[in-house]
Amino acid sequence: MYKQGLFEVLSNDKIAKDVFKMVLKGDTQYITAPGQFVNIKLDGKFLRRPISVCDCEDDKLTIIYKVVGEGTEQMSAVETGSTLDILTGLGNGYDITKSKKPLLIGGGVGVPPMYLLCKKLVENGQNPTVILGFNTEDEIFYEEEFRLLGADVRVTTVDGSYGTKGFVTDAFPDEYDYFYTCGPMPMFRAIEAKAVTSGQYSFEERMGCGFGACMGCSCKTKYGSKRICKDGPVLVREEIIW
Amino acid sequence: MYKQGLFEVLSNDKIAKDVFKMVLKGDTQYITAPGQFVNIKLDGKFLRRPISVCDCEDDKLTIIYKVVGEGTEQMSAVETGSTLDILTGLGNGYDITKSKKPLLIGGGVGVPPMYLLCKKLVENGQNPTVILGFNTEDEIFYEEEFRLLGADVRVTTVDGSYGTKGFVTDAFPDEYDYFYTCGPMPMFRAIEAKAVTSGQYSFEERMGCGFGACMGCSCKTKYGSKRICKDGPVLVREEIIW
Amino acid sequence: MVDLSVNLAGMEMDNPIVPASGTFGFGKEFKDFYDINILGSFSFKGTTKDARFGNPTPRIAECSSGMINAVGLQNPGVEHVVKYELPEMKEYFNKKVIANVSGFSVEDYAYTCRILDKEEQVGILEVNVSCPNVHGGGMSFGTSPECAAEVTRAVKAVTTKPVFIKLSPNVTDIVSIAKACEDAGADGICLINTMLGMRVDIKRRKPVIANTMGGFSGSAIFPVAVRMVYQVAKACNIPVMGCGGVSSAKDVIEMMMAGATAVQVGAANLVDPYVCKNIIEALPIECEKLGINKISDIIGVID
Amino acid sequence: MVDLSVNLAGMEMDNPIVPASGTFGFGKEFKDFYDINILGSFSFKGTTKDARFGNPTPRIAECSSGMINAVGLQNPGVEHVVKYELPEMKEYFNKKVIANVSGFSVEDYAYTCRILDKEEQVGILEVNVSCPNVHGGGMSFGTSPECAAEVTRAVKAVTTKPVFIKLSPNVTDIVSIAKACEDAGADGICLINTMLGMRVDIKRRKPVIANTMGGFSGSAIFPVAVRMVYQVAKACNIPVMGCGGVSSAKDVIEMMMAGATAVQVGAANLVDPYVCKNIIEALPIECEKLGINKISDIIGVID
Ligand SMILES: Cc1cc2nc3c(=O)[nH]c(=O)nc-3n(C[C@H](O)[C@H](O)[C@H](O)COP(=O)(O)OP(=O)(O)OC[C@H]3O[C@@H](n4cnc5c(N)ncnc54)[C@H](O)[C@@H]3O)c2cc1C
Ligand SMILES: Cc1cc2nc3c(=O)[nH]c(=O)nc-3n(C[C@H](O)[C@H](O)[C@H](O)COP(=O)(O)OP(=O)(O)OC[C@H]3O[C@@H](n4cnc5c(N)ncnc54)[C@H](O)[C@@H]3O)c2cc1C
Ligand SMILES: Cc1cc2nc3c(=O)[nH]c(=O)nc-3n(C[C@H](O)[C@H](O)[C@H](O)COP(=O)(O)O)c2cc1C
Ligand SMILES: Cc1cc2nc3c(=O)[nH]c(=O)nc-3n(C[C@H](O)[C@H](O)[C@H](O)COP(=O)(O)O)c2cc1C
Ligand code: FES
Ligand code: FES
Repeated sequence: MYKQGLFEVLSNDKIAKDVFKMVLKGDTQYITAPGQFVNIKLDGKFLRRPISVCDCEDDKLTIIYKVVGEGTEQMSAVETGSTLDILTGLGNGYDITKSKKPLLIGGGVGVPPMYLLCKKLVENGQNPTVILGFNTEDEIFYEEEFRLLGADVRVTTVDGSYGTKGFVTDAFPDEYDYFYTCGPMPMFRAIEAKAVTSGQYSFEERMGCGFGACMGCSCKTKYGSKRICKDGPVLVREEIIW
Repeated sequence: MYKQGLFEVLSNDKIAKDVFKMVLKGDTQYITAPGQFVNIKLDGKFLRRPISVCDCEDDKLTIIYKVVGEGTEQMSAVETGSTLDILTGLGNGYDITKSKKPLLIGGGVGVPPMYLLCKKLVENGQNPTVILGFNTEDEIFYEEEFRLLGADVRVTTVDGSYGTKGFVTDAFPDEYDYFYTCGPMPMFRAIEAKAVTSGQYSFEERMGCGFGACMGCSCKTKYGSKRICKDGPVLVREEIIW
Repeated sequence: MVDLSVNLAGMEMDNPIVPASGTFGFGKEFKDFYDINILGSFSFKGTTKDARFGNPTPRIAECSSGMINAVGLQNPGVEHVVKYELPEMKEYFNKKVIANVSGFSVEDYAYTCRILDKEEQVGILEVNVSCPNVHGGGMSFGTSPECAAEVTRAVKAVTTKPVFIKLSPNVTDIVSIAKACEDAGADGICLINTMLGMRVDIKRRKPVIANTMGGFSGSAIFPVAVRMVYQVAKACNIPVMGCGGVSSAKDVIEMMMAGATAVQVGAANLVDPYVCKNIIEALPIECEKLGINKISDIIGVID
Repeated sequence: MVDLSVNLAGMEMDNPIVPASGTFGFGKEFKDFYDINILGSFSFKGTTKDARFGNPTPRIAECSSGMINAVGLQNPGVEHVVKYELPEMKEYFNKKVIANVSGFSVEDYAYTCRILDKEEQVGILEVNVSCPNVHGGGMSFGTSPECAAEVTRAVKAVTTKPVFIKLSPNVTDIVSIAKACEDAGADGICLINTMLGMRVDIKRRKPVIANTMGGFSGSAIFPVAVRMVYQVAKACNIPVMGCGGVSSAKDVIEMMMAGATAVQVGAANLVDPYVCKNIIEALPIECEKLGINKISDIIGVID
């Protein structure tokens, strides 16, 4: 189930280069799984902007977004105390019943959905290993937050300015029985080449509605056409056509 | 000369049925004559909204507007402390050099420009008589303000709920040597039928630019075509084609 | 109480509000937001003879006051619609529905309409002639009076249900096309479909839409829609279903005054899923302010 | 330093920014806001053989992200323009100007262009074929390839200056019309003019515009303009001046990538008189962000 609601902005702070964290207060009851997303209405923009749920606890919703265009630029200027019109409860989210020793891989702004996922897995005693991949040191965020959840956290940077030099695949642990990932396409391709278990990928697509009505976000899978917004954004490794 | 500028809203209060008074702070140096107007940009509206200067003193600009549609509705919700993008110094304004005993006639939201005009005439010792015409009592505003300027003020209401019952023409003084007016067309027609002197009328027209560039507001006069926004809004009685 | 009911080519509707094809799916996604039985009716996703995946993604681009889509008529095909979608729909929508039909040849249209003609739930067949005519050099059926009339005749021959032809606005002379449809037996005209538009991603130096161009809709196109509704309603003697950029009760009233008997709401559903509900709730209030007791009184009141 | 210069059919311009005809008068009103010599050029108010008062008021209506105008080509006539406006303009604008010419018969166009051909200040003749052809049943010249070509030939015969034909977007097939103009000798194409639109005043139950319909422009029409610029630039071998809904440096870059050599800014001037100045100042910054050193490199880079 999804729902439109008004959320109050509690904070909106820069946490890394071009990356902002926004904490909102409102009715979060429709957010039921990590990996779901919300769709945000911005003044003067026609379409809403889809952003993953980073954390959700009681009536507080946390999102992390990167400024890449006009909409996210505008979001970064939203003031504390103002109100945003948000659709919540969108997308299927990750299925967390699949593993005992999961590997979580977040790249860039693919990191945020890993946080709530990690939290849930830790709560379930599933002992996640987390790899956070960035290009360079000043892009890094949330390393400490993941550690505080009690996860085994590894950070990679492409230029080696922090953590392991290289791609997320250069920090793969020896043991994992399943993986969850969100991030850019090149990272997905590298994971696809290296990963030895089943897993779940979270995809992005330009969206019209975000709740399954317009067929704007369709993709072909081995089991037929799926809507990224409603049947996804999370697809299991076995169904994906690369 | 005209100028775009940012104005801070100092107050925005309801002063009569559907009528609001807004006081703004900003660079008013381009406002040089009573009867000029400003053109206000509103979020989400393409065209600006033209509103007469009601008062202008130092860096303070006062406007009075009636809520009649979406734009003015939005204006009525503008909060103190916020900023508006305004073009100032628009229109020719009234020529106040023409008379010793002028009659000022304002009808409804045609009243506001009469205020600065009255002030200037009083300052010049020109002893104006002011007639303010409304439909009914709850629409009346600014009677007291005109009195405080020291003018002879008469109020008419169509339904007789306050002041003289009838139209502005029912309150004409015996003596006046010139008139200035702003208000609705039916009032202009009544004045045209009754007035015995020369005078100046201020007209309204739907505007594109408000500063003379688009020819959106042209009207025919005895001396050729004129732009209400630039060659007007004030036209002298002798040139008007009714 | 304001009477919102209208009669659209024989179909009695509680109110004139109809979500537009392609923006409401088969209604399923919206029933989670509100009870869609409050609608006048709705037009379901453009249905073709065979199932279609549609165009590659990205299919969506943002514009000032609007959006571009290049979904490319993704749909499960008419057999699937009749076998699965319509029976399922019965459980959450108890009114007559409008069946939006697309095709790439005259035979396609006739084939699909013949099947849908048997469905009791379908109140009106809405024939979208904005699709490219594969036998006609790829220009859409809706760009020539002759082609549009040919489709109209072919469809009328296979159904007894009212047939509305849904026209494309990307034409020089909308009136001649509407009249050709009327002369060919159409029971009504629906307009407008999307305008052909394009956006460029200046960072990637590529069109935003994978298919380069797409259908532009949303409030931005409202003035063009009102103009065409007005022109067609004045020129034809069959009812017009207005569509294009409607997002408020005032827009509905404006389009009806211009000549529309019913009014479709498209892209606005995607950004505000409650928009049709809000419009239906606001309509009586706006009508009262304007002294309208019976909404059907205002249809085409403009000279 | 980003090189903003472009060469438009032989006219060297410091930058591609050109205020569009009808939104900039003869430049007089804007020189009080900023020094208009910073512009690439500007297109002055549509000029006709005889003086015209234009249409009755109201001539203006507001739309989402745009406006409708029905000014009706009010202008003092070409003799007056040559005798008073151009000499006066020399005092505040020292670059070549674009002369926008309208007419109601082929002879009108030729008459006006012949006079303007002699004016040294005029760099380009921009021939607006969106006007109704009084000898052709009132349809505009721009709606048929034949009529547009006829106007092009008549104008080319009376001038040695580059001739741009300014096309109307209210057509089924813009490419065929642009190509007909190219074949008839046009040196360039300018597009788009306004779209035909309409608004209704629901309180008065009348069209907002006294003339019922009018020309719809502003950011709302940008996607249609980009699409047409792209189509025409791909199909023709003469330069395209893009126009329609441009209001930012990014819009300019988008339109140039779609195929425009220069870019006109219309309605945006009316609401933000500084818009062209702001665009010219922002262009180098936006170009730098996108790795563009020479703006002419991006003309038509989209496949
Ligand atoms: C399910 C999902 C979850 C996402 N989660 C996050 C997140 O947690 N943090 C984050 O920073 N970003 C996230 N994104 C990407 C984010 O939606 C885009 O970066 C954002 O919409 C860009 O908006 P803009 O106005 O700044 O960019 P513009 O390029 O100006 O946007 C223009 C249009 O394109 C769309 N668009 C642009 N880029 C993307 C994209 N990558 N994916 C989808 N639509 C796009 C916009 O929504 C808008 O409709 C997510 C996307 C999806 C689909
Ligand atoms: C020179 C001048 C001075 C004015 N001074 C005042 C004043 O001091 N106080 C006041 O209350 N009103 C004044 N008006 C009228 C005021 O501009 C309109 O009431 C206002 O623009 C309506 O905007 P809206 O969005 O609420 O209405 P809408 O009807 O939603 O507006 C739609 C469009 O029509 C235009 N429009 C609507 N009504 C008028 C009108 N009467 N005149 C011109 N344009 C109109 C709007 O500007 C807008 O572009 C003046 C008008 C002019 C031309
Ligand atoms: C995502 C999307 C899909 C559409 N699919 C169809 C379709 O299948 N058949 C059709 O006739 N029109 C289709 N349309 C056009 C709409 O029904 C409508 O005519 C158009 O969008 C204009 O209305 P609007 O401005 O309210 O959106 C689609 C529009 C959108 C936005
Ligand atoms: C008020 C107004 C007057 C116009 N007059 C003319 C004209 O005289 N000649 C012409 O070719 N185009 C005229 N146009 C069209 C513009 O030049 C331009 O082609 C159109 O408005 C689209 O651009 P825009 O969206 O940037 O406004 C006029 C437009 C407006 C808004
Ligand atoms: S975005 Fe509309 S169906 Fe996915
Ligand atoms: S409103 Fe543009 S000239 Fe008067």
